[in-house]
Amino acid sequence: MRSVSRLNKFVGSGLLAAMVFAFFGCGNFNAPMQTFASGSDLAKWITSLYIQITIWDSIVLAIVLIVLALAIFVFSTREGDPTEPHEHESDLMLELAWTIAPALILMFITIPTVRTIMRTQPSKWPANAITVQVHAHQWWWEFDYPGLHIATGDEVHIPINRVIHFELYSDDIIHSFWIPALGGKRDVIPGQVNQITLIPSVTGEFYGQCAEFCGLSHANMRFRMVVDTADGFKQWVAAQQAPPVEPQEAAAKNGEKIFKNAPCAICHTVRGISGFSKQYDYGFRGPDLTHFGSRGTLAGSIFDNNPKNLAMWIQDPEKVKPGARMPTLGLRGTDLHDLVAYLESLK
Amino acid sequence: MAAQPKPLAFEHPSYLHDPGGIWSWITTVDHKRVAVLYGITALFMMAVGGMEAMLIRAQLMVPGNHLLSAAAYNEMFTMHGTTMIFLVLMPLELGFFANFFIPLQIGARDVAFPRLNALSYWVFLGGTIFLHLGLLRSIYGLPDAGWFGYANLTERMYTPGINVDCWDIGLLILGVSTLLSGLNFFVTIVNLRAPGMTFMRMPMFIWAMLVTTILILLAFPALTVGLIFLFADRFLDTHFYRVSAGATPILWQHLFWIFGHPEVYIMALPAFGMISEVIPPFSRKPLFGYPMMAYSLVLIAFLSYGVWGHHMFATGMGPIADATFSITSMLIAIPTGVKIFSWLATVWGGRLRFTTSMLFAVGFLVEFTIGGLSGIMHASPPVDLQQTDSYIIVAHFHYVLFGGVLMGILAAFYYWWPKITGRFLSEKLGKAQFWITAWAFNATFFPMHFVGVLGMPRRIYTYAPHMGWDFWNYFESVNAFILGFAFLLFFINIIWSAMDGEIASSDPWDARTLEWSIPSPPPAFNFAAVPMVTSRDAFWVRKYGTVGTHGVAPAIAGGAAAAPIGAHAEVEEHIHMPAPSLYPLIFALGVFLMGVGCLVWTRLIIMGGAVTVMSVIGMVFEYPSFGKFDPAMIAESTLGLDHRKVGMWAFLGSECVFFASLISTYMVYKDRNLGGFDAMILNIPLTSVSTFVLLTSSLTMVLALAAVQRDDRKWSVFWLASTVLFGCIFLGGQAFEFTDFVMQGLKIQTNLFGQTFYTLVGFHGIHVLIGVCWLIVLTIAVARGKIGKDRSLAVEIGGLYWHFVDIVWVIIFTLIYLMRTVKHA
Amino acid sequence: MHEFSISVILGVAALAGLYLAASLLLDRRPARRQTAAFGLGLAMMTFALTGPIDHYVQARSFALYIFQQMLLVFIVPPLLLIGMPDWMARPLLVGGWFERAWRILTRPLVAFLIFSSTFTLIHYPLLCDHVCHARLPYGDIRELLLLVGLLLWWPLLSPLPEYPRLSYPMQIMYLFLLMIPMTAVAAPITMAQTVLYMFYASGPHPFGITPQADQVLGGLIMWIGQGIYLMCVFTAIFFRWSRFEDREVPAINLRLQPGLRVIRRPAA
Amino acid sequence: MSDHALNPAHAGHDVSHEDHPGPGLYLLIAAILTVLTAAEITVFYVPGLQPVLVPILLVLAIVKFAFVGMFYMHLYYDSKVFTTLFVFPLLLALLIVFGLLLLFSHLQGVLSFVVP
Repeated sequence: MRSVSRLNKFVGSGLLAAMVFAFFGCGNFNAPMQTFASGSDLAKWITSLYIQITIWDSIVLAIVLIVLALAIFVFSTREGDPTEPHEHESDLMLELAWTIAPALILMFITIPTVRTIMRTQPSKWPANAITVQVHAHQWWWEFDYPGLHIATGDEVHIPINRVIHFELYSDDIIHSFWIPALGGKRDVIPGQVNQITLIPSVTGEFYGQCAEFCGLSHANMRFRMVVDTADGFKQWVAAQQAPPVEPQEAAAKNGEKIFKNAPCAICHTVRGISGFSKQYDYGFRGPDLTHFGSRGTLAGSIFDNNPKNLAMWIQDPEKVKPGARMPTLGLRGTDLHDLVAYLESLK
Repeated sequence: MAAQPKPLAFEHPSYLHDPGGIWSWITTVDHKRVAVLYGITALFMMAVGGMEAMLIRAQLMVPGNHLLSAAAYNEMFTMHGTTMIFLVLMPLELGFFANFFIPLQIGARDVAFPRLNALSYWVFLGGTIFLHLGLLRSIYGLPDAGWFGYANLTERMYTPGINVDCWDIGLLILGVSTLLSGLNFFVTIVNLRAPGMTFMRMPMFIWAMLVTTILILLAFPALTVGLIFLFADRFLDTHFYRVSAGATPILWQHLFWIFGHPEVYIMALPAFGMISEVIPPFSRKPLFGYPMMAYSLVLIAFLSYGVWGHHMFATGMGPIADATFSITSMLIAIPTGVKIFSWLATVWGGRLRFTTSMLFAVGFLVEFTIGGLSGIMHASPPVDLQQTDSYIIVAHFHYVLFGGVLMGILAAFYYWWPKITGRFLSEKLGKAQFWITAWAFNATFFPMHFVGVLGMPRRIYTYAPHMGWDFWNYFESVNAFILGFAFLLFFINIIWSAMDGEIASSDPWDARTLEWSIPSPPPAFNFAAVPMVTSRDAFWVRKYGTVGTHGVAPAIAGGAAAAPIGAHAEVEEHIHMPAPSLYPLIFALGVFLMGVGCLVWTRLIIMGGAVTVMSVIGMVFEYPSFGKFDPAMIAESTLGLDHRKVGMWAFLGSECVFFASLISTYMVYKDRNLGGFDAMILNIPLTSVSTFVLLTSSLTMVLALAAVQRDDRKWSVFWLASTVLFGCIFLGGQAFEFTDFVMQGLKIQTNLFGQTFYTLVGFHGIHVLIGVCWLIVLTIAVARGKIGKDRSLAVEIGGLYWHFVDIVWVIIFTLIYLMRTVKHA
Repeated sequence: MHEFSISVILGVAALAGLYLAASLLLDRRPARRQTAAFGLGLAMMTFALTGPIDHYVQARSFALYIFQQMLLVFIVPPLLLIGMPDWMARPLLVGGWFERAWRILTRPLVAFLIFSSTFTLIHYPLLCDHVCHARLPYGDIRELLLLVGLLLWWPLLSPLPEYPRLSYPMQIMYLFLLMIPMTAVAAPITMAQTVLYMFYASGPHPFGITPQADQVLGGLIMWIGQGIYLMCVFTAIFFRWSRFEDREVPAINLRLQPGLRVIRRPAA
Repeated sequence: MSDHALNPAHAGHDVSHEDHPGPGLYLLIAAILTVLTAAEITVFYVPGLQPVLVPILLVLAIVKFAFVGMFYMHLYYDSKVFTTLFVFPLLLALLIVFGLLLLFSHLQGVLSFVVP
């Protein structure tokens, strides 16, 4: 039995060492969706709280593990020892101590928590805030800028150092709007308008994803968020507000005809070309394609936006995105090529 | 009573031995056999759930994998969660260990209601099969909306298949089973303890189970109500979770988590109890801080009702609700911390023996602490917004449920297996299993913290490369397979032990509690004589004389310990065990048929219902002790109360939560009604008359009881029949009211008012209907002379139910009818 | 606006005198801790009913009004009951119609209902404004609170074996249940968006805070204060229970109690 | 405090069926319940009482509830264990109703725009 206990110790310490190694092996934070982020004021507040709690947690964990390890290493030597252990059944001071100490630690966690709650859920925001209406659909994101008359899908641009106010709408089921780098998530709930208010502080491209299970293609409901400089944003808004580009090449011209004649226009809007009425949900079931060519990704941000991927998507949406609402139209050959050329020309 | 104790010869066969073969297992009501049935089923489902987990990990091994389709993946994670929670952890803890060891640890012969126990098992088996019924339709037939089944994804519109129907009805069936066994164990613990076993002398496992059963009784009704609403939405086209009618899917989340958070403790507390049983014998010390341990269990349970909102921080409940739920959630950490430190203090200074069981207990301490601490993070709403629905949550609850609960269960397996089967599990295989599990578990789930921090959402069947997740996912998957291998070792160990394991003595671990005082495996009647308890760690004191081991010559152990406590039975012939019964199985079949009827053929519901009702009536009259006042039993019970009455009251308590959920839904939805019919349609004069009728029926009911207690058969029948009559008049009034509303155009589908009104008042009506049937049976029994003064308890219990239905109506009449103009929200 | 109310001082002095007189008349001395508890109880009573607290209550501080109530309900009665020796209470409460009435009143359920309904009612804004402050002299409500507080604590701290106390688990349950009516009163007061009581809205505030903030503060004192207080009390009771059941429940002797030896016959 | 606190093991022994009240009391309770119900309905129909409708109705309902529970269900005479078994879940149920009402009313207050 003694040898077994020595083996236990040996394997035990090996395990501990391996865990420590693994923990430090996690230094790879080169990840676009990591949550220890500071892309906005909101994210900074959350991260600071996050780190505080992690430190407290680590301290408590260390205490527990050290005591346990000591207990095991010291008292397992008694195995086979005929002396009986002390019948120590209670110790009031000790018990009071380990009731009060955690309570104090919790107080150190709770107070900043409550302050951060109040801070991150403002009931008012400045009048000059840019409102972005986020509409979650199965399984793509629509972004409307009610003040600017812009609608995009899968990609949202915001300017740096401005108050951005996201209003979250869902037309079907519960989704969750999450850009890890810019702060926490909020559920997008039908019949209820949730909001996130934040001030982005870093320019760049960030990834977001639906975080609440929403059916078959939940994994394929991603989006991109671009934080521009003030000027960059202005230019982008101007470009998006412009009417769609007239197709120049022959293929693209032919593609425009196909777009109008094929059922594409039932669900998709290209301003001035197709799209009818929001009331009848005509032209609004799928993303607005007016400036489709300017976007970096497509189909719920699961692909880069290039002709090859677009063709693959149009050819068989169900195959690349299970449950996709977009029907297979049976386009192939030059028709497909021309349609792709047209859509990609909509810069 | 013979004055001189006669030694009892120990040639009694164990509970496992029975010439009756398989039939004796089907009709068994012995808690140990029922436990074994639970154990086998749950272990089988553990293998199934494990396979599902392997498939999940295989799919996530590399980004963009095509091993499973999206549909199959969603089914896998849904069923993995549902299976592991409802079909593995809870049955193993409640059905297997609690069922087996509650009576043994408290010195009882069986649970309070042995047939109800068997019934729980068969209903559980029915529910288990039901969850998988969709597989008959197609290979993609398993539920796929998540174990949490968030509305409105579960609406027919978004999940049209029968899979979610199976999930909904399957969970309702499982809920019935769990509620009944919770009730059973509650009454057992409260009322069947051996003489002298006060609350403060109960083993800690019994404390944990007591608190767990209370949680079950008070949490499951909320789930039942949520599932009933879902059922109505899917089958009757109502709009409990549909926005188009003004409802909100958030209601489901509230009801689900009112159940769901206590559910976490329903799984965790038994494991706490098991660990508290395992650590002391292997440390050779009494449990440290017993009162504190018991108290923290109670506190955890109490607080667990005030924290459901922490699962919903992302839904936007507002800063005040967020802060409140956050603070209450944080508070839970204090009693939990007390428990961890008390276990540490128990280990400290002990003479430790690292058996496999102890190893798993130590594993529990480490892993559960990690899981608990990450839980504190999620209790902080701002941080939770970055964590919820990401892999860090997956890591957290696997640390709690696998590293905590399952490790506790494994510790209990290695600890109690010799008592259950009379044979040891192999220590060698066990240690191998432990070390492989310890490595592979941490290597699988600890990196999930990392991918969670790196932003990987949960429940995604595929992910993009270059997000920083690739390596860790690969690593996790490989280790998950190793973890699977560890469980393979476990199953091999079980089979090996059952066939060729080392024979165990009655007290192989030199343990402290009563179950070790009887042979392994125990005889069918457990204790030849009811043991007397004078302190905690009753068996230890028997063996060594004091609670601790100081200064007591271990020599006593050789003599006294060898002779089990019950060795001095006086009148062995008095041990009568309940006779086997087939009715539990028939009841379960009836319930199963009703479920199937919902899916395929409506008439089957009525047939199944008939089978159920007949089996209940059959079961009631099966034993001649029906309704009998038994002074001996009452004298022996812990509280001096009849446990049938205790059970009835506990059940009524549970019903309170059921009706509270229905009533609060009515009140919440009342103001969200989008026009059309509203409460102004309610017919006050008619229902006033109904109210008088129901109150009068309560009067006739007590008069009937008084008559039965006087043994006055004529008046008993008269008053019982009047009660039935008044009940029928009430039901008639309700039928008229409902018909009238339907004629006016208010159907259950019409609007929020219609559906909440019909479900609330309808469920009350169903209770009245059940009461009327019950009373009719009683009336006939009284008229035929089957119930007299000595069996008045039957009428008393029926009366309690009837009065409860009455007081629920008192509340409904006030809140729904008389306060119809009042705005609630 | 008075600093010290003569009637209160006289009342407290009368109680102390009675205590002393009873001790002298019956020629028995209370235990030292009982005297101390009684004295402390009277001191707390004085502190709550007169002096600065009452001054500020009259000057429309809602938070202190609640604090005063908490003292009268949760601190003073238990101290008085602990300070009351059984031989002093017995002549009053054993025998005669008074015993019958007192027995009914101190049944746990009755006492609980009386206390919680009184406590709920006096916080109903309509009643509070019309009864507590305007029509009746203010003192009546305070004495009522003291009395129902005494009733409330009696089942837990009854000095007389003739009136048995609740068993420990029941005591815990009793206090736990008490948190519910308390919360039901405190939560709406705390969460209310408007000032509920005209009396406190009408005057200038002694501490310069808004009536709304004052109300929230009062609500929190009632909500969190009583919650923590009751939690501490029933934690203490739990540990007493634990000690009692573990150590003091006698070992049941088989030979003396053969009735307990009956082996349970599950059926027939 | 421990002078004479009862051990629950004996708490139930002092009660038995003989303590149960007779038909006379049942009839009295029935009369009271009838009067209270009549009062409820009256309160409902009297326009002048509308402002205090809710508290009056609630109190009347609680009193009726308590009477049926205490006397018809014998809680007043039976072991306190039964009272606990019933009242504890009952109040928990009340808390759930209360909590849900609070949560939902708050939702409606803050997020006033409900999409039809």
